Amino acid sequence: MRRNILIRIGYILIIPLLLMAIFTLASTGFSFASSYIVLSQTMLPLVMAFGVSFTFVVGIFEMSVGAQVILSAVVGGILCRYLGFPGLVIGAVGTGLLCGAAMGAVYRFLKIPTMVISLGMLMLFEVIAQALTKGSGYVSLESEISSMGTPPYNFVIAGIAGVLFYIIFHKTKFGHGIRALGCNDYVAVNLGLNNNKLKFKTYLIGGMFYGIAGILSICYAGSISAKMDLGSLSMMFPPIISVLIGLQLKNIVNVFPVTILIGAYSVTVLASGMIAVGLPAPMQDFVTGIFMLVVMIISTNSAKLGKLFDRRKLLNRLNKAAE
Amino acid sequence: ARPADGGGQETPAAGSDAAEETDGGASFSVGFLDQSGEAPPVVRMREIIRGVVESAGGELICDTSNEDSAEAQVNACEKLISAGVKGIIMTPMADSILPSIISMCEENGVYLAITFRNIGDEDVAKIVEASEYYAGNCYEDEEMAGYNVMSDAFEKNPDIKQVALIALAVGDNTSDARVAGIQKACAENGAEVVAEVRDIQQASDATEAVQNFVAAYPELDCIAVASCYENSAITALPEAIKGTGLTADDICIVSCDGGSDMTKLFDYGYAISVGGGHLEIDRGATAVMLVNAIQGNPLGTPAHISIPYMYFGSVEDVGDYATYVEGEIPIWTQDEIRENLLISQNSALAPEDVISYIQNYSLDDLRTRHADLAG
Amino acid sequence: MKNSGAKAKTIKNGLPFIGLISVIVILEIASGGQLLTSRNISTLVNEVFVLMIGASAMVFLMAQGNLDLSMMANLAVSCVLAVKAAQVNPLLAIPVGIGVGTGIGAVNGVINAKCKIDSFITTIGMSFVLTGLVTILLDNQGSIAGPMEMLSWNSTELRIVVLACVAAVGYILFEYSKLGKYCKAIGSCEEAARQSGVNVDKVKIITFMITGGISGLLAFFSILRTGTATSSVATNTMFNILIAVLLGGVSITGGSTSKFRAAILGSFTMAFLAVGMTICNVDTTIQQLIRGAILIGIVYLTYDRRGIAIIK
Amino acid sequence: MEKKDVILTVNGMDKSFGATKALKNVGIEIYRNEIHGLIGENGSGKSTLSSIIAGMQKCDEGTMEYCGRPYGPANIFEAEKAGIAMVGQEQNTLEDISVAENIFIGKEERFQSGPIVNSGKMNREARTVLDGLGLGKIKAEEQLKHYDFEQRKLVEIARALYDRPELMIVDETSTALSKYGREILYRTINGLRDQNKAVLFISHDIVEIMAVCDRVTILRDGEIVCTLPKEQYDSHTMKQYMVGREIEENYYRTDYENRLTDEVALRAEHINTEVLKDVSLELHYGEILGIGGLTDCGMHELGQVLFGLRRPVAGSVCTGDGTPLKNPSVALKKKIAYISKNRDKEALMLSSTILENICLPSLDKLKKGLLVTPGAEKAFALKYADLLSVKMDRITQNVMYLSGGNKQKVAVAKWLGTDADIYIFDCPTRGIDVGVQSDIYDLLERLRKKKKAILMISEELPEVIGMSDRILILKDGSLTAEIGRSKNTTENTLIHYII
Ligand SMILES: Nc1ncnc2c1ncn2[C@@H]1O[C@H](COP(=O)(O)OP(=O)(O)OP(=O)(O)O)[C@@H](O)[C@H]1O
Ligand SMILES: Nc1ncnc2c1ncn2[C@@H]1O[C@H](COP(=O)(O)OP(=O)(O)OP(=O)(O)O)[C@@H](O)[C@H]1O
Ligand SMILES: [Mg+2]
Ligand SMILES: [Mg+2]
Repeated sequence: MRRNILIRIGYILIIPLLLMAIFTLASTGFSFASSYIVLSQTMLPLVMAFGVSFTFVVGIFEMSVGAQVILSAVVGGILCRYLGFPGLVIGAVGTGLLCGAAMGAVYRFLKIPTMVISLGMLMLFEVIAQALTKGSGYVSLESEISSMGTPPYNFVIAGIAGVLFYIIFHKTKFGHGIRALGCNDYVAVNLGLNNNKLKFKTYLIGGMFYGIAGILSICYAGSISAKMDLGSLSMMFPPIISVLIGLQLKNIVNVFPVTILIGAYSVTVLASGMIAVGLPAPMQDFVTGIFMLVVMIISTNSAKLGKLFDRRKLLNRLNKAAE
Repeated sequence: ARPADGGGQETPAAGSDAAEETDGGASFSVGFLDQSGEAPPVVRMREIIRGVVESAGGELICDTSNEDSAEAQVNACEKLISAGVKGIIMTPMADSILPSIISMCEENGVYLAITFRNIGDEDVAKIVEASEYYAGNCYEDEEMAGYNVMSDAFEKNPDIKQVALIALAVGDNTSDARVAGIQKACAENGAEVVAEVRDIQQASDATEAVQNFVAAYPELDCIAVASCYENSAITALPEAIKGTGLTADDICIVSCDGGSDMTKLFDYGYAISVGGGHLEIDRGATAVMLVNAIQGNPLGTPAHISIPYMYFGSVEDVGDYATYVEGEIPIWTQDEIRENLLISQNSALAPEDVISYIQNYSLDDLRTRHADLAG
Repeated sequence: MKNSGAKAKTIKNGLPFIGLISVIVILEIASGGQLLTSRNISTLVNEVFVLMIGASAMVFLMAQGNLDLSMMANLAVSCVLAVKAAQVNPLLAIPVGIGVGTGIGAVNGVINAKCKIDSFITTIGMSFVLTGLVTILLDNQGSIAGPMEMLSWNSTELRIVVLACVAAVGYILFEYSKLGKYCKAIGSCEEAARQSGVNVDKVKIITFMITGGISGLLAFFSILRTGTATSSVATNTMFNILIAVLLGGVSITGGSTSKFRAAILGSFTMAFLAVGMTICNVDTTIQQLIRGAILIGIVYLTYDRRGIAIIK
Repeated sequence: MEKKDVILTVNGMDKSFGATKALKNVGIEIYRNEIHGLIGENGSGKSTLSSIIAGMQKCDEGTMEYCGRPYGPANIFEAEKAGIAMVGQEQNTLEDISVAENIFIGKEERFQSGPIVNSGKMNREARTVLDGLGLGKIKAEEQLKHYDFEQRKLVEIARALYDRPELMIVDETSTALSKYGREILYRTINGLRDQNKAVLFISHDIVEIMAVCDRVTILRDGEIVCTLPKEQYDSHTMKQYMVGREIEENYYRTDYENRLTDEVALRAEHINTEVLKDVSLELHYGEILGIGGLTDCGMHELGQVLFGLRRPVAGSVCTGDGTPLKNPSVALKKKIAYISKNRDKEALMLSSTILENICLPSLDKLKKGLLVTPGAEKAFALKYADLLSVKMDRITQNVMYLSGGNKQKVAVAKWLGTDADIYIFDCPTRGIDVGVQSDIYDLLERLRKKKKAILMISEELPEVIGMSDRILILKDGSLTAEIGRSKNTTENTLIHYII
């Protein structure tokens, strides 16, 4: 039994280890020693991915991830000027919650598709962040406070988020509810679950994680810039890829925050590794796309590949029996 | 002389003089293919154009739907023409879109002025320059800027061997030209560009880039910024380098882009060359060129104005830059514009005077002109 | 009883049009009558061209519950190769553009249908690949120019004809042909469609090839208008196409409530907004605010919730 | 008889869905210590009534009294708290979560300490419930998708039973169960009755109703016709009350002739899958071939293999002319029809209209040139909906809102429309009322006479015996017997081979 678990853990570590091995061999500078830096870079997409996973699991299309993170960071940064670090936390997390509540309310009361909500609200969030940063276009922090975005503090913040995520996703009634709703919402509602309430909470909790991600994001570099014209969209890709990988790995080890971490870590290793081997930028895009597709194809079809293997065994057995 | 009425008539000579500044309502409008967002340089570039246009009694219409693609730029021009503008200021994404745009302009009697660019394609240049509605262009030698900034760095520190690059996405002319200049300087000095990161959107991306550079190339000597959408990303570099445990003695920063917040770069210490400051003047000069053309006083047939690049090498320079370029004071006051740049307002001006006034622009020029304003 | 039901139905069916019409009326008034002038026809046509043709193809995919976010990256790649072909012979641009586009669409289709990867992921992944590929194909140049003569092929009349054809063919295919009905069936319940003898994989691949081919066609028209292929990928246009279809009232889950008119109504609403707000010289930040509010507002008013137990 | 103790009274209940009046002034009394049967035609309102009692929806008009107190649950949890639980006819389980989570969905707070749900405790509790039902094979922590149709239904029964309900409603559940499952079900409801509790039992199987229920209430078009005590049971009159007209008693085939041709329609050779072991069979034109067995014997899988839905590991399926059946679209071209047992997820597009469902496989037939006109579609759909007397508001109604039996009729109608030559029907009369059942048997017979080939997979042995020219029995994936048509075949003969 114990052995079994070790094997499973080994199994889910394959992707990041493989990537690190490749890049260590292919470049001079990159080595397993770089993993600490990479891990530190992983914290931001990781916390965003926590938020994304709720909406993803429950079947909501959510594209305003980046806009919510930016808006939270902007508000947090502004409050930080008056109240210091607590202001940052209250501002960012509060804004995240407000964003989530706003989206949830739109879903609940206007009854429109989630994709529309996410794109419409994304535009509004961008405008608000823009209005709040009018003048400089960005909000910056004093460097003592922004050190909260560097190790070990960012590990602590992400760690708290991770524990929170684990409890909410795996251990609460809400977590059970959204997983049920994600399987088949029609049946779940028939069984008495309240779709509107659960989706509202999903948006709310997603927003909370985007708020935490907002803290990490503004601390990490000391400043955050507002984006317009859907410019915040691209921020959603790393967390989404992380969640996808995490979901696949979750079938092997059912601890979602850990498998998301591995997903996010793989994505970050890939990005750093490509820089380390000196790939020109267009090639970096190209490889990222290919990586994403290949990982998805292999992981989605691995069960099928396994079946093919079983099939072969069965055939052999049949052939033997025939002889 | 009074601001002219550019509307209604379609000949280039339309209402070169007279026409009252109507009660509040503008007498003509100018379209500008703007960048989206409210980043400070973007706002300053927009405002200097607005300053020129409004000094001449016009109104500015901005369009931000044009950043997406070449086709979006053509569409944006068409939209602005529909909105009734008399002139368009743009930075074309590719030379080849200019023939279609200039023919639209000709059909509707709208002037075109190009900012930040030269027309490199000779066939295109021939077609465009033959048009009476092409007012001209303002440009900088970007490759030279990249080369100069990088060479300066080598002068201060000949030991630079490994350079990491931060630039805009491949395809952006300015950034590409500066990269070419940087690479040329590196090649001449026996250094190598070992890694690159492009299309940085947030300060956090820059921090991440630095960490990755350092992790991959422990021997790295220099981070060269050809261009970046976000000044805040450039100013995040020193902190990021410190965060990796290295100091200015290990890695220097070279940037062709910059602003007053670059003091952080200088505080960081060590061989740094920052160039910048041309953004406002280039946009402003293009607006001057266009407005004069609309009012029947073209600066050339067409005009080509080369804008001097502004280099600053010390904290003082940066401080002055903050005061005179980025501060409250515009690079040209309304009075200066009327007095020295708009022929319709000061008939004593000759086109050459206007151009030389523009090209006289430098930090020293600003210090002398605006010392009293800075007070 | 029956009568009032029928009336309610007509009102519900009319609502999407009311959205578009009110946008036009408000902008016409706000611009002091400048919106609907003859000069603007060509502006509108050009603004709506990419949106509507793209949306017309996208609506087939969305009826299946799929989407293609790689259309504009596909366009960029097709455009580069079409320009390279045009340098040999301008006429080659059409087959090469459409061919490349369709080929890329087929790759999307195979990954989605055969490898069972969600279309959102498939096409995001592909758009990364293609974005890299454009620059690689351009050999790190920002752009390459096509033959100048192609610019003279461009005309508003041609575009109007093409628009009309795409709308007509799209409408007929979507509402009256097997393809359209199969797409809706797949969106409604994929397994049931398969068990009714629909070759689901084939239909999906064909639809992706259509959106791909349409990207190629748009690439050709982009060359006519700009004379060039650039490395920029029109990500915003991509999302505007998506927004147009959503604005028209198609839900991303697809199914039998999907209507082709969504593509037309949505893209015209978007185009009128874009042109109208520029004419009215609305501040660009406010423009985005208005767009967001209109998207939510119009969908709220016009979304057909009949037969949808739970909105996704 | 002694005075009965009333547990639930329903008075003057009305319920409409748009123009449809599903219930009209319904009144019913259910006693403790009884199993109360509820029968009626498809769409007569049985499920509507029972789902209102179970708190799944609200009535428009009317009152309920439960244990002597007014009762009106706002949702399913309130009903359950009060002691009323229901096993619905549709599949109401979630595949991607564990068995335990399915059993305790919405009731996680019972295992909560603070905000945290103790899943270990939940699994242990689920284990106890499952063991109580004799479902040792089902693991509490395993995802439900690893279990088959019947086992999922049994999990639903476990869920309903967990709270030891005072009144349990069982809506058309037995058709989803094999003999084994039914025995568990009967044991359960008999147990409840013996504990002085009550059961409301809905089924279309009159024989079953007569055997199981102590009293039976008959619904017709949303109105109560009468309630009969056990002494007055008579299948003929009960059917008449349901349908409102005289119907033939004997609706199976009456002839004992053999198949009409020897021409092979479909040939399967040495089929092996995870379940099936070396199954070979030939289906001929002009015959009804019945397949019988337990639900997990592989017979449903066999249907899928024959339609090209599932690729066998070894072996081949081809039509009489030798075309291999690779996938369902080839099958459709070869004029083969197939109805899955899993009606809601596979046989029908629930969120599409009746029209779209019926026309989908026949589009090739309907199109003129390249296009399909709406007029032609409508006429076609109406024709086949009428043929099976689907009870609906209009042809463009969503299938989702039809009653269970009427959904099944739509699934049959859609394939009749294709004019297929070969029909593979997996449990074709599932949930269909007696009146329409006899129509369907009639139809099968007519198809047979037209020399079509029919393969009927069914758990209802009387149906298999009554209709088939030949019967194949599957057991644990292998064919164990082939039985020709004869007067002497009885259920017991078959059961002998099945178990
Ligand atoms: N949600 C709904 N919306 C519209 N009509 C409905 C809805 N639910 C039930 N109906 C209609 O109400 C009537 C009664 O349906 P109900 O499901 O109660 O019948 P039933 O007796 O259970 O039939 P069956 O034996 O086929 O299950 C049917 O005509 C059905 O179409
Ligand atoms: N609120 C609702 N929303 C959507 N659909 C509903 C709703 N209520 C009931 N239905 C549908 O209406 C139908 C009611 O009939 P139901 O399924 O209960 O029939 P049944 O009697 O259980 O089936 P059978 O006839 O096979 O015994 C169901 O199929 C259900 O899907
Ligand atoms: Mg029912
Ligand atoms: Mg029923």
